[in-house]
Amino acid sequence: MMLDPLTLVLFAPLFGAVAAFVFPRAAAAVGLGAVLVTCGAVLWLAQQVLAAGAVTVALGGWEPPLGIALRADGLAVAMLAMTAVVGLLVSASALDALREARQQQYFWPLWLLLLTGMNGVYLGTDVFNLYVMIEVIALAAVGLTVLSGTREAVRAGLEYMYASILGALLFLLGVGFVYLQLGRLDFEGLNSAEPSGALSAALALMVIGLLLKTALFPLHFWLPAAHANATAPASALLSGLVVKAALYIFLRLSTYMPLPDEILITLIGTLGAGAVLWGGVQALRAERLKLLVAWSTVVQIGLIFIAFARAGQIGLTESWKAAALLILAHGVAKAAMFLAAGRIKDEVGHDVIRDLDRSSIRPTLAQFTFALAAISIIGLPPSLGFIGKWSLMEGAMAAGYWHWVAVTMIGTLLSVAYFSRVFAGFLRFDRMRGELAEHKGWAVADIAPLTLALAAISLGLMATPILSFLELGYPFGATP
Amino acid sequence: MTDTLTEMLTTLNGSLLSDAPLLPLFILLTSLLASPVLFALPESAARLRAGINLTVAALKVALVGWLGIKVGQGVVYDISFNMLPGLEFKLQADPLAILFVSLSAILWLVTTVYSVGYLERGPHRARFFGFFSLCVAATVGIAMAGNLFTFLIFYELLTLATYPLVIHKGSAEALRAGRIYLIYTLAGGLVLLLGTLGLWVLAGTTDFTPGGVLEDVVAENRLAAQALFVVLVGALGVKAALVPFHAWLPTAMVAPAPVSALLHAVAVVKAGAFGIMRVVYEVFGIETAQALGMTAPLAALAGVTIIYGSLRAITQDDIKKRLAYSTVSQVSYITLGVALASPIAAVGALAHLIHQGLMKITMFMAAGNLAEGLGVKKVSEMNGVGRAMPGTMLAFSAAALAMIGLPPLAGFVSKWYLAQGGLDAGAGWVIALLLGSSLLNAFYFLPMLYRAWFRDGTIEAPARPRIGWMLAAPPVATALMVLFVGGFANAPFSPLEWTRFVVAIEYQE
Amino acid sequence: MTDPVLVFDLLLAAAVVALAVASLSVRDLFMAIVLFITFGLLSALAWVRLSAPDVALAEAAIGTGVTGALLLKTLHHLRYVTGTLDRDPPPSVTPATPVPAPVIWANAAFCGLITLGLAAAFLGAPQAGPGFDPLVAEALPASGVEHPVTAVLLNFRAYDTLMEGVVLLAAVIAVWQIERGLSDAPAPALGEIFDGFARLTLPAIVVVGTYLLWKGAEAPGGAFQGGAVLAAVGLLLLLSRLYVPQPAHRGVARWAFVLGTGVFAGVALLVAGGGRVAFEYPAEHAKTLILLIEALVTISIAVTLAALFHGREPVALPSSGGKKDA
Amino acid sequence: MPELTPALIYGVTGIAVFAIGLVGALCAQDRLRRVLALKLCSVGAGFILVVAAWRDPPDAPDPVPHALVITGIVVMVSATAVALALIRRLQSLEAEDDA
Repeated sequence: MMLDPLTLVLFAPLFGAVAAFVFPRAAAAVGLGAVLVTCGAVLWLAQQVLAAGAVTVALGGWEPPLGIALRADGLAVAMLAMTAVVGLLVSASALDALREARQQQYFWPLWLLLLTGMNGVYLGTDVFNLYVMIEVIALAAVGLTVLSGTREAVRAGLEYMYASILGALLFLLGVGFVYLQLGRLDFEGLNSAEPSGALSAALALMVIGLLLKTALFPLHFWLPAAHANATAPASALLSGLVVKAALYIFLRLSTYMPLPDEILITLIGTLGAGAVLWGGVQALRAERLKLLVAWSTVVQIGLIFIAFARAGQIGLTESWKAAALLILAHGVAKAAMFLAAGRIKDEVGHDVIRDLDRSSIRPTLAQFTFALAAISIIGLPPSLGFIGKWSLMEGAMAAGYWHWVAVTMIGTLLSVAYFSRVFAGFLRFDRMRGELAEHKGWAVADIAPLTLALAAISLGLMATPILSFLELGYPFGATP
Repeated sequence: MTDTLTEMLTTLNGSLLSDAPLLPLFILLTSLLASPVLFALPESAARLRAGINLTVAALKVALVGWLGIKVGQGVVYDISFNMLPGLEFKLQADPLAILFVSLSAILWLVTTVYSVGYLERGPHRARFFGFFSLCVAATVGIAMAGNLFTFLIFYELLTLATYPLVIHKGSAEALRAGRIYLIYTLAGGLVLLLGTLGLWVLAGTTDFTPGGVLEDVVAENRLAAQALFVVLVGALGVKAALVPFHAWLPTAMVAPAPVSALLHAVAVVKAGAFGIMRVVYEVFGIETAQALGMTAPLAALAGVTIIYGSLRAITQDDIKKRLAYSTVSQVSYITLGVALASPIAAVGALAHLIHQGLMKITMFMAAGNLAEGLGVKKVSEMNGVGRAMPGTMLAFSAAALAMIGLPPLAGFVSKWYLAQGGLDAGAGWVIALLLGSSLLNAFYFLPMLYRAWFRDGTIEAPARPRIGWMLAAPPVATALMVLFVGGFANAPFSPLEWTRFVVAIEYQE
Repeated sequence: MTDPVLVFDLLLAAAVVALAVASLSVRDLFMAIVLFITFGLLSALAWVRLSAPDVALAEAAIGTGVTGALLLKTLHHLRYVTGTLDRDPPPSVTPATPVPAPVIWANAAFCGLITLGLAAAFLGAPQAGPGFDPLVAEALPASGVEHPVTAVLLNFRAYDTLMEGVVLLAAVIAVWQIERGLSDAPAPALGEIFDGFARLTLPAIVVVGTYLLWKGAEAPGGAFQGGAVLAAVGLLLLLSRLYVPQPAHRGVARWAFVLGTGVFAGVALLVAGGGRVAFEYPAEHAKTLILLIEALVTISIAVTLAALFHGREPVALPSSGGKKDA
Repeated sequence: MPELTPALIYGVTGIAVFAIGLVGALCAQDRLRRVLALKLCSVGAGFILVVAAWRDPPDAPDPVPHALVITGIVVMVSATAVALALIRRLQSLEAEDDA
């Protein structure tokens, strides 16, 4: 048997999921091991990509269009790495956060299947295969959403399921049209196709499906409840990682099937702006901490689409980088934030924002982590979120798109406003019931979110290497 | 073989010790690295915390002194790496940076001593000193930022690090003040981000260069350059408390006394004023700024702020509020000196950056002592406090008289140069302004001194004020510095001398 | 228009559309499901007409058969939980919350937009455009099987098929996870007569399923259809209470669920090496391996579909069913 | 007016079925009926793919779309099963809360 890292990245979590399901008592150990192996495989793959550029494997030895190929370039590996690292830390915190044996027993196989699906998406080069992958993701994600078993979670999970199925079906129909038009399904084929109206319609269908899955305003309706009611590790995975899969497919597709015209790009940007404003207002009104964080995901998705739409003067070849930076930044920071919110809820006993300051228990370290994550999400220097926002605004300004700059700034102010509601709850002490419990920092469970939050901030200092890594294998360059 | 090794070792040794190219970074890291350690210390480890604080603060003063000597000898420090393609994170130690970094290092040491005494048994000390340390790191970063981008990074860090300090008491009032503070400064920071981006897009660089980087842009697009000036100075004006962006400063008075002292003397308002200096001198260049027609309005705005702040100060009964409005007024002297576009006024502005810091920190620490020792928080309660706390009140009086501009105290020196500069720039109104302002200063400071020394106490003074040496000594020390920098203004390595050195560079004489 | 086959096409199409509308608009949910099943069977018929017998078989067995059974079971459960099992006519089981008018308009606009796009795309696409057929025909001899659909499913695009198994696995894990500690609604049971019928038919169905699987290598049929037919066995067993899942069977069930996927993935990995990549079966063993995988996948599909029908994980419930779980 | 062929007839049928399902999925209020509607959408999409494989004369259709539809059917039954399980669970929880 000869392994290559591409296959290993896919199969390690898959075998892990199978083993974790068959041996429920050892689920946690198996799961953690599988995630570790996946991390190693991603590292190995990154090394190969660094050395030789994009890596491709035609599975079964059948070259596309007949067979399916896996391809890893800089962008794909960056997404894989983000997923693996965030996944590893979320896994570590799940060991503590999920106290019921039953939750542990189901969390691991579902999460590993989710990881399989996401890795498959990042490596996929075939639109039908991507459809199957997003379904793997969808089912596992719904399973994770309802892990807590509360009525609200199940209700939110059902809405999520409807949206997910519908999004996938729209995507499938788009795939059907692509086949009808081109007779092939691989990216290469899409890339060499003559642009036509029918192809644009097919692309539009797929894009709508993806927007539904990634929850771009106004198709975001299912997201806040689903992300707010899941258990903390699940929320972290859903918000930090899962929505990124559809976003990534969107980024890829729009390279291979360029969006037909400026109007559509503007439309997408406008929806992004809508998300930033509407999500911001809803976050200001949210009564519960996790709900606020979930709305902030809606805002951030909008921001990523603005980054995508602002295009700059050189179009997508430039703007995807800002979008990719924001995707990575949000993945890391939001996972940290949800884990921290979960810790706060655990310690305080509730997550009603206006009553946070009544608690005499102050989980200092979790609060600190939350604040650090907020720095990246607001986009304050030197975090990766800041670098992403800077790239966005720089491009927009250079291209003279002042309205996008304005929307971004308003969004930033809104985010300061809604996060400062939370900070006030952390730092106010005169409404406390009873004596302040002595400094309860340094719980082991805080280490994972803290690491993530610190990573979100310090990755900003590494933006230049990250950017040059993203460009390996010309993911969006002149020679795809 | 051995020779090569020896040679290598010598080079290494030489580069590390004698030149120490990373010295600015070490200075930054002293407080930056101390911060997580301080956060992590348990609440009860008070002695260890105090030890670390004082050691690091003293170490920083020593390092800054070394750096100052080196820069005086003409050594150039420049540390940079790419954050984004072409966009650098850059630390440099030019004479202007040395000026500000020395101020912050020395006053941090003093304030640290004071804070240790002040917070002896207060809650959340780990948090306090962690952020305190971070705040000083941010100030050092602001001082040594080699371009506007780096400046922006530390400027935002400063906001984030001071917010928890402002709301340290955790009361509803503190949180309200904190929210106002956060909204003002983060909005200002956002506008600064916009300005930095604009500069980057227009000029392709954000470097601080004496003489400015915008000559070409001004030739091409005058309007854009003017807009950029308004955006940048407006953004910095928020922290510098220029009218009409000053409202956050008086509300932020709920902060504990050492925080107020730091905010007013070194950290926040000074960061704004220092930023205006960098932008006018080294982004636009004083000649370009003048050619754009932007300096005169800025001078006028500074003038308005000076008078407005003083007028408001008179009506305040709360001591700290009165001092806060006084800061609004006094910090604008710096802006005024910059905006007058005369090298002599610039000397005054730079000197005032230091002098105002020394004077104001003395007064805030003294005010803190009054509140701690006697429970006196209002001007109307100050009757007879001079006899109850003579050391503190002597320090306070010296600083107040210096503020008014009594020769040969510190305030007089800066005002003198500002007035000279006004004449030099052909702006005679500055003389009137300074006179008027000094009169107003007298109007709100002298009654305090009168009450303290010449009125009988309405409160029963305790036999021994309940403050330890850690509270009593710092204001006295800074008051002595006020006396020194005024009295020995022309001594080598006095702030004034260094200021002349800086101005020579900025005006490219 | 004179072509009688075209007339048949038009009639069939009209019937399919009419049934689709009817199944969504009829008030009674039971009727809706019955109409849906009819709709599914007619669609399958249409696909036979379009020379897609494999697809038709899969749609009839899985898309209509298993899905219909799932829907009916769920309806039964809902009526049981809400206590409306015996009421006639049965009321709507979910409380209808009024939807605000703007949302309805937005939805309508969304539907309209998409339908327009669909129509435009379809009419703009070439009729009988290019396709894979030449490629498949060329590669078929090397695939190890004779039937092109099977070759595509288990060789050329085996990766997709593996992931399809993963989807099924994810589904059964999710379902077990979701339906814990449910108040134990009695499964809809068949009458005694039907019981006997089941006993008689079961062996026959097993034979048919196995045959389909075997035929899959050269003629329509294959793992999925075979699996679906075998799953029907499972459904009947469950319905007739000939088999009642026990907590002790869970371990075996888990193994059965993962069997197909696990072996499929394992083989895919193990064949790699010596210049071959994953999924690249050695030519001389291709048929054996494919048949092995197909057989195991069939078993897994059958067990998984039956488990999906059964729903909740067979755990020991507290004796007083309907207790709130912790 | 394009020529009337089986491909056209069933293609339009597929689109119609998908559209009907879409309306149902978005506008139906009953949970079960929404699942039904989504299933209709999937059949509609299946029609399009089967039509894409259709060749005239009908002796050698393209096998790849057929394989895709079969995969799609299995995926859909999995999703349906999960959705229905959620519906059952939710109904039980609501019934418990009411009780």
